[in-house]
Amino acid sequence: MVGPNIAFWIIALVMAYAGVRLVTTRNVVHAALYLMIVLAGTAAIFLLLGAEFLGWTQVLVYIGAIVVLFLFGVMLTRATYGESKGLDNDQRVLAATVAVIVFLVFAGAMWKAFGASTEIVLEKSTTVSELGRDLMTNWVLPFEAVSLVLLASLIGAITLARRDDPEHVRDRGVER
Amino acid sequence: MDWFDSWALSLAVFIPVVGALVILAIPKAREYQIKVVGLVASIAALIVGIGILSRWNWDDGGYQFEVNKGWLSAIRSNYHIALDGISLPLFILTLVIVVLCIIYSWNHWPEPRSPKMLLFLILLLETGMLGTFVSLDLILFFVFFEVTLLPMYFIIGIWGGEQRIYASIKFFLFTLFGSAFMLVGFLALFFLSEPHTFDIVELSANGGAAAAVISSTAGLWIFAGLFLGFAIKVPMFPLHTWLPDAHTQAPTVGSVILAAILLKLGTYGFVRIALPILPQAAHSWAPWIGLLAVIGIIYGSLCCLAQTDLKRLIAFSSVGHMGFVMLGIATLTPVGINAAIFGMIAHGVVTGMLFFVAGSIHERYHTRDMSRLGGMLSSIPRMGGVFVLVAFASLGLPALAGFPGEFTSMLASFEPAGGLSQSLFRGFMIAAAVGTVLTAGYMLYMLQRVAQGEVPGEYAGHHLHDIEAPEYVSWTPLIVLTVALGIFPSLVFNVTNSSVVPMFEQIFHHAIGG
Amino acid sequence: MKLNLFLTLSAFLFCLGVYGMLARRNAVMILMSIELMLNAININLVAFGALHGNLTGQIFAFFVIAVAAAEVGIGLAIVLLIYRNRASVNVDDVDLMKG
Amino acid sequence: MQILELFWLLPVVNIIACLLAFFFGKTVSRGKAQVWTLPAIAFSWVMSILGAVAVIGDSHLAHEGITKTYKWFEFGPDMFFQMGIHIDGFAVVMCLVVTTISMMVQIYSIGYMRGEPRYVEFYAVLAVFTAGMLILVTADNLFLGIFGWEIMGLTSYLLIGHYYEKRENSNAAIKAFITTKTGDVGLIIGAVVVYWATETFNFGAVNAKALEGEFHAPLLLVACIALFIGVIGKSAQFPLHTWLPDAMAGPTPVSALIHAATMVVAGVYLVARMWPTFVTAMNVHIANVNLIALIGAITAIIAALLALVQFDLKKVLAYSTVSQLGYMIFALGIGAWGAGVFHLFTHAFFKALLFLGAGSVIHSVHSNDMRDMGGLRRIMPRTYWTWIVGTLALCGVFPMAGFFSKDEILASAYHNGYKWVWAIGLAVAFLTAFYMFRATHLTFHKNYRGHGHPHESEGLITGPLIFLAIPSAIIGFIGAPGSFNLFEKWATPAAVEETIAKYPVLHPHPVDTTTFVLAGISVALALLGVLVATVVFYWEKTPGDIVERVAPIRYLHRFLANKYFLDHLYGGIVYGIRKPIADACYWFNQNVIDQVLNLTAAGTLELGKGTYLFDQNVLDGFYNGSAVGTDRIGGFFRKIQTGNIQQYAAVFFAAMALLALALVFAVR
Repeated sequence: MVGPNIAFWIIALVMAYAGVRLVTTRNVVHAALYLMIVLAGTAAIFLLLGAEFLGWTQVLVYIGAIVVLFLFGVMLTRATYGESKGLDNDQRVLAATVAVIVFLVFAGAMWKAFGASTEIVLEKSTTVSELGRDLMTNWVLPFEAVSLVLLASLIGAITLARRDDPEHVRDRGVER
Repeated sequence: MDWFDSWALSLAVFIPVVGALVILAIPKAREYQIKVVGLVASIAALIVGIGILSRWNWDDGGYQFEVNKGWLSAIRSNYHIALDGISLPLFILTLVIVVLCIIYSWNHWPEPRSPKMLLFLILLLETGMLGTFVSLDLILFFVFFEVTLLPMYFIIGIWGGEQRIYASIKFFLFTLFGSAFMLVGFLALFFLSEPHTFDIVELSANGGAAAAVISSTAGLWIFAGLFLGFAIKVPMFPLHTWLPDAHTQAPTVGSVILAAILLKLGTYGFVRIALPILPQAAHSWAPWIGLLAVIGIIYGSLCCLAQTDLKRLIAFSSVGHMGFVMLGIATLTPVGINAAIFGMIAHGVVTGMLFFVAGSIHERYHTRDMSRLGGMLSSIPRMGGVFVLVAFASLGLPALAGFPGEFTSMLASFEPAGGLSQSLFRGFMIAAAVGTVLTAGYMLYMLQRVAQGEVPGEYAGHHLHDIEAPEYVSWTPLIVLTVALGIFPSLVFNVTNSSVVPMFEQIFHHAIGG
Repeated sequence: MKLNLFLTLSAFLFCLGVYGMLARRNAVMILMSIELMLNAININLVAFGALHGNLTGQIFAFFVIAVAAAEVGIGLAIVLLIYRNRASVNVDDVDLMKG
Repeated sequence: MQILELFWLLPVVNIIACLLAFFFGKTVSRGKAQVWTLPAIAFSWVMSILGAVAVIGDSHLAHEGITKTYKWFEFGPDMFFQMGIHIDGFAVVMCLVVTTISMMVQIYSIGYMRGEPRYVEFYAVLAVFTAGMLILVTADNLFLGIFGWEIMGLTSYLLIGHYYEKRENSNAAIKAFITTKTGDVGLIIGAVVVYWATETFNFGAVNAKALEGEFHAPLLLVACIALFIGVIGKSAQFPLHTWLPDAMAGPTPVSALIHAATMVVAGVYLVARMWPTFVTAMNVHIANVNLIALIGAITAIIAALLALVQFDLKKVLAYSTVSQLGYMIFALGIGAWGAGVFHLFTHAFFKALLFLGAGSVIHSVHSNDMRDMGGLRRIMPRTYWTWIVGTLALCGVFPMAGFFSKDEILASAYHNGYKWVWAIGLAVAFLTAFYMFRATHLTFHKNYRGHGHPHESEGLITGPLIFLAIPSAIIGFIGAPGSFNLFEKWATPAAVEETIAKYPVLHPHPVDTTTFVLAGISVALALLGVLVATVVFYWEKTPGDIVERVAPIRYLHRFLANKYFLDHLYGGIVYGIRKPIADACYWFNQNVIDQVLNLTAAGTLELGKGTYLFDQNVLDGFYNGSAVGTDRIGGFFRKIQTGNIQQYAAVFFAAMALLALALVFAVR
């Protein structure tokens, strides 16, 4: 049983390092890349826990789509490529203390709740058919709801970010 | 005609609102129609009032024209309205005063001239006042009590003097602060009384038995809440500072209604709600109410001596006069309550007239500062004559409205209800008697400044027109009433006596015990 | 594998996300921190799913991913608009709601 | 019988006359308001005479009188005020006095007030005043009495302040009203105490209860003291007398009517009407000093002294009135009801005569000051002779009315054991003669000192003078002492007779040598006063050589020489007391009593300002302060809304963490 533990630790350390670098780096693009590493780590953990389909979806959606979206975002807002000076605002210390408090509370709660011994025994990894059957039977309503959410966000994003052509300008009168 | 018996009160109360809504519908430009509709609405209400008077059964002290329909059954509060000897005089006074106010301001409306808005507010105010006097349900009473607040706030706020905003907000917050505690009191009464009810009649039946269940300390606290709500409205000594500001800044019509009727909501509240429902608490509170009342008399008169502004002086005089009314109530005897109700009506008529005249003086001299006024008796003799007559009525001269109320309340204060310390109340009586001298002092001081003396230089040239038609029409009934109340006080006393005596018999038998 | 290993990892990532959200001045970086926090949540979900052996955890993870995607879409659109109006995505400048 | 029942018409007719005069004075009667008021007062006068005739005819009517009352208004469980009239001999006498004087004044004013501003209002208020007095006099209960009492207060305010253009006139009016109102506080408290002690306001019932002793003792004393305070205020007795001289600011007919004959007498009337109550309260029959006698005596002596140093003719008469009122009050105080009321009756006539005479003099000389009068004897003969009749009556010289009433009082004082009151009475008699003849010499004798040319007043003015002179001269005989005292026979109400019967001390004293001796002494003193005044003012002799040169004085002196006491009196007291004491007294009066009154007025004004400042700053300050406080607290919390999302997020997460902490660890 030592194989998965070693794998877990490797992934965990990589993710931890990437996470820390993500929130401390001065370069926005580096931050995006570190995010990609963390997401990849998460996918690996999913695989470790037997949720292959979820793992690969994670890779596909998160890394494939969202990180790319971030890069687009960075490019569109013309952030300065290299070092941009103070990315952090002046309340870093406050943020750090809050983060530490939250970590201690969560970790403390979990250690108290589950003790150090609970063991995850993984008899088999879940197959896509089981996942599909469950999704389509118990969770069909949330599934439809999520599709609506995605559609709404799609339209929303378009209307918000669209750069209008001149003849609409009169009535909206917003364009600078 | 029995439909009239059941519908009369609701008609009288809600005709003004209907009138107000009709006024809203008429465009702002057509002022004449607006004025006519306003007048017709208020006169219609008055006619219904007269109908009530004509069908009134004079020797039955109980509730008449009673209507008790379901309203908010969820909280067991129903639309229970009726009139009895205590509320009838005030009800009729309200109807009369509002009609006179509308006639008075027929062709000169206060600054930012807008008859539509002002008439709408006045009629809304009238409904609020009438409703408060007829309602026999705590929640209904509270609703109408608050309805009167809003229009008054706007009347002072829009058409007031220089610091009208300060005055109107102060008036609003003071009364709201009071009524918040009053509401707490009502709710406490609802929850702690035996049959959970908001109905005043049930609560005050046989000496407040329903509320007798409440422990005496709780009773004291509930009474404290009610006291605060009503005392601010009266106004009683420490809580009175909103009155002078409200009166100095209010337009004439606003001042008249505020002085003639709104002040009576507080004292009426005491007589209708606080005393009958919590007689025990009232009994232990009575010396304090008496003390505050007497302080009010002396304090009000002293402040008047220091005034230079005419309306502010009359406002402080109201504090003094209401002190007499509250002294009557504090004695917890039928004599005292009769004196209090008569005092309310007399004060309403007399101070209403005083404010009308003060308003006309302001309209002619364009100032209220007494040092610049003067020589009214020589420049505008008729107005001066009316002013002297009303000043003497307010002074408490026999044969005029002020005297019977004050004398009877002093008479009552000599023998308070059983258990109250006689020497204390006799001390109050003597203080009140000294108060009459102070009242005489500042009234004559005012008369000397305003009515007598030479016409001041700056007005020597002007042609100051004497009383005009609308003023004649609106003032004659009040003057006739002032003299009539002085010579035939039985007009009010007979009506109130027939219902105050049985009410206090109940209280005596059940609560205070002789 | 111990359960609380996973839980500790996700707590650590979550707190990094919190720090990132509070400390970063650039709006896009804040969005990234939010993504980080969401991922931490997913790890927890899947870990508990595995512990109890049923699929609910994973299905929830799916929904979280979907919503996260929608959220990033809208987030970036708003950031774009802010940028277009303010020529900067610095969160400190956007304090119109100052009391 | 039926005439007396119509007596309620008297006040009502006058009030109607007032309203008619007020509304139609200028228009219908073209400014001659007396067209309305005179018939009314004439009607009341005739009614009073008919009433007097009816009363003389039937003694039961004189004592018991008739009472007609009906319920006015109910103010409590079977407690109600009554409105009614009680007419007996006493009331008829009072009506007679009031109506006669009022009629004379109204006729007199036609001439006197012609051309004055607000002529119509003057008559209207005059009519209301008479109505007020008649209400008090005919009322059967104290509550209605207070009505009349205060209406007179109002009218006296309006009449004194008739020329209100000048500020000091309206000040005098206010001073009068406030002082009487202060007295009225006592009246009202007394009425309240009387009501609760005897369950009624009715005079008869209260007197009866007091006599039978049902009137609870301490309350009786409190009630009487309180009522007496009201009397002090209204009848200008010792502490509250300072308003009467200032009230001379009003037109002279007003002073004649109000401040000589009627209003100021209201207090005396009240004491007389409730005499049994006062007697039992002050136990006049036992002690030889009581509040009423004391106050009356002090007032009499002080006012007489003050009158000595006045140069304003009307002020002299005003102080003389105060002094005579003191006389009446202490007459009632020593138990001589008949004498006191008779003095009231006679005093009304001759004092009104004197005032109207003074008015006629002032009207022609156009100034009140005696220093620029003099020598008017030949110029104004009719005024002079009527003035002389009035003065002699006032001084109590034999044939005149004053002699009988004043002498009766002094005799009763001596007889009822109030020796000190008798002594003061004699002194006052002397002083009265002195200052009256001082005034007479200064105004009528010697040569005319003023500039301008006075002339005899017109018929309308001198007519009333002559008309009043007749009763001043002959009316005294109806009250002559001894058996044929008609006045007391008609005018004493039953209750008073009962009191006199009950207490032996108050029995009427027999007419014997002592009465004549006492009468002799009082007349002698009066003549002495006249003599001294003439010496000092007519012959203007310095005291030094007076005795030798002037023959009559020499004989008198030799005659008096053997009575050392008199000589001492002549030499020492005349000058000893005249200048210093009178001046001191006047100084005391002006600087102490008057000042006390003015200071209290100013003090209350300052107190008023102080309370108002307290009200605005402390009380209002508290409320405004609380408003400002809430505003500042609001300002503090506003800073938290920084608009920076991250700060909100930080606070949010911190709170969440703490909450989680509490939840996890606290919840077991």
